[in-house]
Amino acid sequence: MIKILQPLGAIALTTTFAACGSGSDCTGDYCGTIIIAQGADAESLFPPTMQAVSSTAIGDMIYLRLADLSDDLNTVGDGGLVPQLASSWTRLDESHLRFTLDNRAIWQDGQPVTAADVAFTYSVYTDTIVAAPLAANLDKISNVVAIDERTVEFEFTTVYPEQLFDAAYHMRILPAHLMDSIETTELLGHELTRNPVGTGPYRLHQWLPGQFIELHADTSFFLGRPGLRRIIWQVTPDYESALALVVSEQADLIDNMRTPRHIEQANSAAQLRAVEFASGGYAYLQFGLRDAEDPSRPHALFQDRTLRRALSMAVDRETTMRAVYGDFSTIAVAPVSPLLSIWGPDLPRIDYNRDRAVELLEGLGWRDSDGDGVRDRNGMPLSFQLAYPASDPNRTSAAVIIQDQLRQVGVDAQLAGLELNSLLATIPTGKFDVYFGFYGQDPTPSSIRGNWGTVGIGGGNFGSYSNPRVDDLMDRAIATFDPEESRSLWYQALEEMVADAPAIFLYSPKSVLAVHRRFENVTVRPDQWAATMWTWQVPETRMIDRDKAGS
Amino acid sequence: MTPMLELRNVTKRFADHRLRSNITAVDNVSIEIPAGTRMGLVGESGSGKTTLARCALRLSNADAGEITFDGTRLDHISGNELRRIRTQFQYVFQNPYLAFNPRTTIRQSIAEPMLVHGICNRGNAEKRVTKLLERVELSADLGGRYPHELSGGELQRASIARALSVKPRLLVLDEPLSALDVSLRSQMLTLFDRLRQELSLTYLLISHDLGVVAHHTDTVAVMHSARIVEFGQTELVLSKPAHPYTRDLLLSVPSVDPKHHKTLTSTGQITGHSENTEGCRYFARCGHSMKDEQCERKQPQLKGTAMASVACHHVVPDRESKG
Amino acid sequence: MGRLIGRKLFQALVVMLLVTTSTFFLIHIAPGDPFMPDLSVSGVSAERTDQIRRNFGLDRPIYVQYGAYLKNVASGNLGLSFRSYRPVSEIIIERLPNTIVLTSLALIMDFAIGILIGTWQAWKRGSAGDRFLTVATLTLHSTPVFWFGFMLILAFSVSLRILPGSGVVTIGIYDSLTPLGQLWDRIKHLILPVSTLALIGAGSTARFQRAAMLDTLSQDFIKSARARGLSECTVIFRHALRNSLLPTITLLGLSLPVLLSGSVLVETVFSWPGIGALTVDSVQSRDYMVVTAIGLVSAVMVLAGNLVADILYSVADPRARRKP
Amino acid sequence: MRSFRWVPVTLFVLFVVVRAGRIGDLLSTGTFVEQTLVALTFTLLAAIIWLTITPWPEVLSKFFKPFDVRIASLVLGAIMILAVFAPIASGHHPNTQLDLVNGQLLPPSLAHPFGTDFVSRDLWSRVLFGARVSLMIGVLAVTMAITIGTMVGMAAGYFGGWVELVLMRLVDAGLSIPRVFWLLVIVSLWGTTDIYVLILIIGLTGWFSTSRLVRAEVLRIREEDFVVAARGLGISEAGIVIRQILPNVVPPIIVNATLGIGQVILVEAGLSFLGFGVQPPWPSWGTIIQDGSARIIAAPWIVTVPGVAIALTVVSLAILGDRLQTTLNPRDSAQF
Repeated sequence: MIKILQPLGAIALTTTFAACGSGSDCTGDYCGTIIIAQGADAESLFPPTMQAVSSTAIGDMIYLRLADLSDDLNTVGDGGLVPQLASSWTRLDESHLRFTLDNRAIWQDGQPVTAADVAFTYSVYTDTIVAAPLAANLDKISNVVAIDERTVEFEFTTVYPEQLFDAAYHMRILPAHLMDSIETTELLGHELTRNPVGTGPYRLHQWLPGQFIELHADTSFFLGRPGLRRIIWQVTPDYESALALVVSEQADLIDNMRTPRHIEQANSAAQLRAVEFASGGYAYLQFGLRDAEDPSRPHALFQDRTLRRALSMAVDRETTMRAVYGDFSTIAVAPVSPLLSIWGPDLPRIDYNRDRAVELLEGLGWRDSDGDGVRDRNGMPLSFQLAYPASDPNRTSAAVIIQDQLRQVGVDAQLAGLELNSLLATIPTGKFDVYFGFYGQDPTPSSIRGNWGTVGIGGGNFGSYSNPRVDDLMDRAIATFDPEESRSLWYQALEEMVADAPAIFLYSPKSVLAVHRRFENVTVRPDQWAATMWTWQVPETRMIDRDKAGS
Repeated sequence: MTPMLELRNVTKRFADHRLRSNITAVDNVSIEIPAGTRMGLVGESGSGKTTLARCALRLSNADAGEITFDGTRLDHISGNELRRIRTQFQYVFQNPYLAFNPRTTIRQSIAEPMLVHGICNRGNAEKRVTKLLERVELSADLGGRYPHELSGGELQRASIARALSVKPRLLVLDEPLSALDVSLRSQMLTLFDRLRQELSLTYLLISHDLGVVAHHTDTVAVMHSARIVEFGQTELVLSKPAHPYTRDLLLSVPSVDPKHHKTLTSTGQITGHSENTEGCRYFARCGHSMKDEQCERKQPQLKGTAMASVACHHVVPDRESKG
Repeated sequence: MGRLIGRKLFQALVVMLLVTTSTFFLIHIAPGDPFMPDLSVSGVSAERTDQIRRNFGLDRPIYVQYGAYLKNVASGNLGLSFRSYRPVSEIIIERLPNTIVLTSLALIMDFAIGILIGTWQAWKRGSAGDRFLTVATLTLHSTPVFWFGFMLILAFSVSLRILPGSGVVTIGIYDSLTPLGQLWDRIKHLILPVSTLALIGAGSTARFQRAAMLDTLSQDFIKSARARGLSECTVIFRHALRNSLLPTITLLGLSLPVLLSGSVLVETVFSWPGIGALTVDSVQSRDYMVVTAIGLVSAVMVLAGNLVADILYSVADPRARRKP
Repeated sequence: MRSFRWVPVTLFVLFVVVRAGRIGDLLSTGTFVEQTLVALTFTLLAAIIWLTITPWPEVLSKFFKPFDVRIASLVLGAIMILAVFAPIASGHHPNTQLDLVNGQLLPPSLAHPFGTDFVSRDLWSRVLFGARVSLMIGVLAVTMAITIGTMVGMAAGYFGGWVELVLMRLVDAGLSIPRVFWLLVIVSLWGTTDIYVLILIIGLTGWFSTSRLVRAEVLRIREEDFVVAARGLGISEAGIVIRQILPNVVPPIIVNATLGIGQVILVEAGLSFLGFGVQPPWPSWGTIIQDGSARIIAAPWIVTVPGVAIALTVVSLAILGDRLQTTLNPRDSAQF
């Protein structure tokens, strides 16, 4: 049957091409079109509230920071970053930094980028109504002042080595001339979040929700002409369809390939090559320490530290990781990814120990008194909901495996697979029992603070974990200029935190993306693979239909 | 003789959903059945006989008119009062297969009304049903069967047994023979006569078989197109029909000579008219020699004596003189 | 006919009111205040929560909200999406054409194939072909629509690679195609999802049509037509088909909700950006302003379909036309 | 007729066996309630068929005469038996992750007739246990829908007037929204993961068409001569409803239910596919398809097998339903 149909397919294809011989072809080395297949739509293109990796990658093409990380990912001191909107910066004293904006930088509507934009951006990011997830990283900035048109000054509350990084990296600068007349509450739903006006190498051409987001290069971009003419994110219902698109050459790139099976499938397509890079993220099962219904009360189960520790011991990370990722990951024993300077084999950890877990549970009085296989205490079963993004096949697999491991110690984890945007809408509110999360970490230990410190509650610290001693140790670690002392303080903080088990830290997968071989100059930065995509190119000799297609 | 059942100006209309109009199935009919007599009701299919009989027994509700049973106004009562009085009169349906609940046995069907009315109790129900079945010449073991397992004749007898179970005084027999084999008809008629004598019943026999009506009724009413067109003593009416319709009916009886057989329209549907009620309804088909404009414009009323009355503008003179 | 339409419209209005009311209250009585994804975590952004509550009018008593909602709906204002803060009507209008194209093409194909097969089966009743088609249509009728979609994708997109398995157009080159090329591109993308919906639907339509046709063929006027010596073809297509179509037209009205249900699944399988996929999205992200609006829109579509079926019926059936 | 008394006896024995299985490890999965419900499901399924056929035993032999009916009964019977004895027939617990490192997504083989899934669970076992879950949801939800639908339809058909008007407009409203929409909204609102709530919800949204059917039947039957006869015999309205009308609407209801079970299985599969149905790790045919849909290229058999199982079951139910339709009318059956 299939053999008979193949010639038919060929005929169909020929007719297709015959029918679409088109007029204006694009020629030259800047014609490249890349289609990125992706399992979820972007939620919004408003930088302060962008969270999903998918949205931030798109956002970074449209909006610029004051300065960006260089390829070595150094975050410490005043020399590690490369200029973006700011052409240079000078240190006034230990708590004041002054940035000079690039005078070539203009908004996509033609207006110049000014210091007022930066000051406005800071006010939006720190507005509690906006509740930007990254706001915690800005809490040591006390003031941002526009000195003149092109000069802006940052004032810090404390002295610490990463002042430049915090000031320049977290915020994508917003257009004050368009936004500052809009009520903050309106801003979140404003037209500008769907039709952004930025400063970056690309501008939004078309966004059809649920279908695709198409960006077109700004050929006069002040940092150089972007190498690709068009970048299109195509939305697919799930990861498998995305992979199918790339394998069948209908799309050019898929990221987030972590399992041997995916890579095998990508390798089976001759036009693809896999690019492997270290991951800046780690997966974890976060305990919601607040009641899922009423966040003002502590969680009935997980307020108990010993229970959290027992559950941590009951999860066999090694097997789970091997089953899901094969060789493509490493165990993350603490909220530290291999990208961080403090990564090492001697990080504090709670080891897998099922017998000890059972012992602890028994000791807490959790026993299976009704014979249904689930432990209970005072009539309450040891049962909770485990929320995970159903669109991520890896986390889905891992969730099913972990559910089974927990079942073996008499713990009932009910799986709730949610759509990504739905997770992003509910998890930050703290309304969950256990959340199977994945943090793409900034390449500095300071990022731990925003996710696990008290300061992150209401922002990136979804589970509301709070330990003053951990906070104090982290603050001191961030403030110290001595790398050795900093490292030791981080280890003390992590030791304390890991012992509290605010989450079950699982693993840190390597990242692999598959990209069409026609692209040249493909470099990938581990913290954000798309950061340098605007410099990729397709040489004219290797162009395919969609590169040539005029727009 | 006091009438057992008396109808005054009974009218019944049906709504036709498709045509969004009404059809008059019984039009202003008055009739009475004296106790102990047998009345025949004849007319072609669709003339409204069944509707009239069902209205008379409150099996369906008339739109207008008075119905009196043995001094009780049936059209005034309802609920339990009506349920109780229903034991006094019973209806035997034309098609016995439709008249029995297909999902219960004959015995259950016969026993149920007796249990409801307290005529028997669960203990002696079986015995009573057997007795009733014997009365209609059925063997008791048929009681355990379902309706579709019986022959037409057997089921019609069971149907009569069920009607008799509540000890009625009036029995309406709606074409009780039409579903039966010709060979069984005379047996059935004999049964009717026997039961009438044994139980002193009053009969209303609906039929289009004039032969049966001639031999087994005392009076006869001829119905055409929702109205009674002729009424009187059976012998008189059938020997000297006054209305042209009655005459046509008599002619159509499959008599000795099949050549004389003339088929009357039989659509199987109610052919009552929704409009054009002005003239005589038999006008179009009437073969009367004196048919005139009056017939076309004015509806004739039933006129005559207790012995015989007729609704025709041109009544045959010699009949009238005899009356 | 005017009165018929008037009455049907009135009935439809009543049904719409019921639908609106029931979805509104259904969502309001649900646990956890679904109209308000509570954003307060330890009181941190209570301002924002309150602000949003006020923006959406959620601080008012429920009957006031209901009244306001009805008023808004009546004036065509379906509110703002919780998720994107965009007007719901805008979101729906953006998606609606896709669903209408998909479902109406599917409906046409469904009935065309179904009536054809059903008629042929009735004509050749008892033949091997009829028996085979009976099993085949029954099997189609019993197949999960989304699974069937997967099978088609596996066959035509993954194995044979001759038809696209997702999306509306070929992204990246569509804009540069000639108008004819664009049309062909759209058609290519429509083939699989439309076929999925239509073939599953045709399964039941054919069964229905076969029964209706057999019923018609057993009627007297067909017997008399045959007796007059008309050819079988004339009997089937001139006399029987028209009459047998009457009950099938009623099926048309009934099959719309089924089709819309199917489109929810099919749009998800084929990432077809229509109302169905939007339903799943909105339900997953608990965007209930959009959800209630979709309920309303699908009810309108179904009721409109029923109205069309009623009118078609009265046009096709001379008896229903005879008296006003 | 007496010869069919073995049916309830067998059912009782079956029930006892299934219940006793708890001790004998015949049914090693599920709580007490779940096992009871599984057993109840099959008891109900067979009991309904028995109840309908009893008055016409001769119908039974004629019922199975056509070839397709025999095949359908065989298929359905096999699926039911496999489902009931799944713990024995499966060989593995459906949720056991056999070999997480080397045993994932294995293609069909002798050891695993249907292969394994993404966490190395045996697909054959999952499909068998999935049959239990899917059939249980089908039967129980339909039982519920039929009960509500019959009551509403009887009320509307019998009382008429404003009762009918209100109820039927309600039914219109229910039918004018695609069922999947109702289900999605309710399931997501109550955020349920519980299979019984799922049954409840599917049942609560499934009665609209039944009530329409029942109403039409009641309207038809109440005009029949035997109902008129009962009225004429002075039997009360309540008695007429219960003893004359109800028994006669049962056959169309049974047909409706038989077809309805198939529809519910399809609906459940659709819901599970969208992630709103049966929650992991429990297998229903729908959840297995959902699991498989995320690995459709690497392991197409995962999607294929439960899909075929659904189609086979629903086709068989449809054939039996059609057959019941032609058989259950006692007047027709007198002739055929």
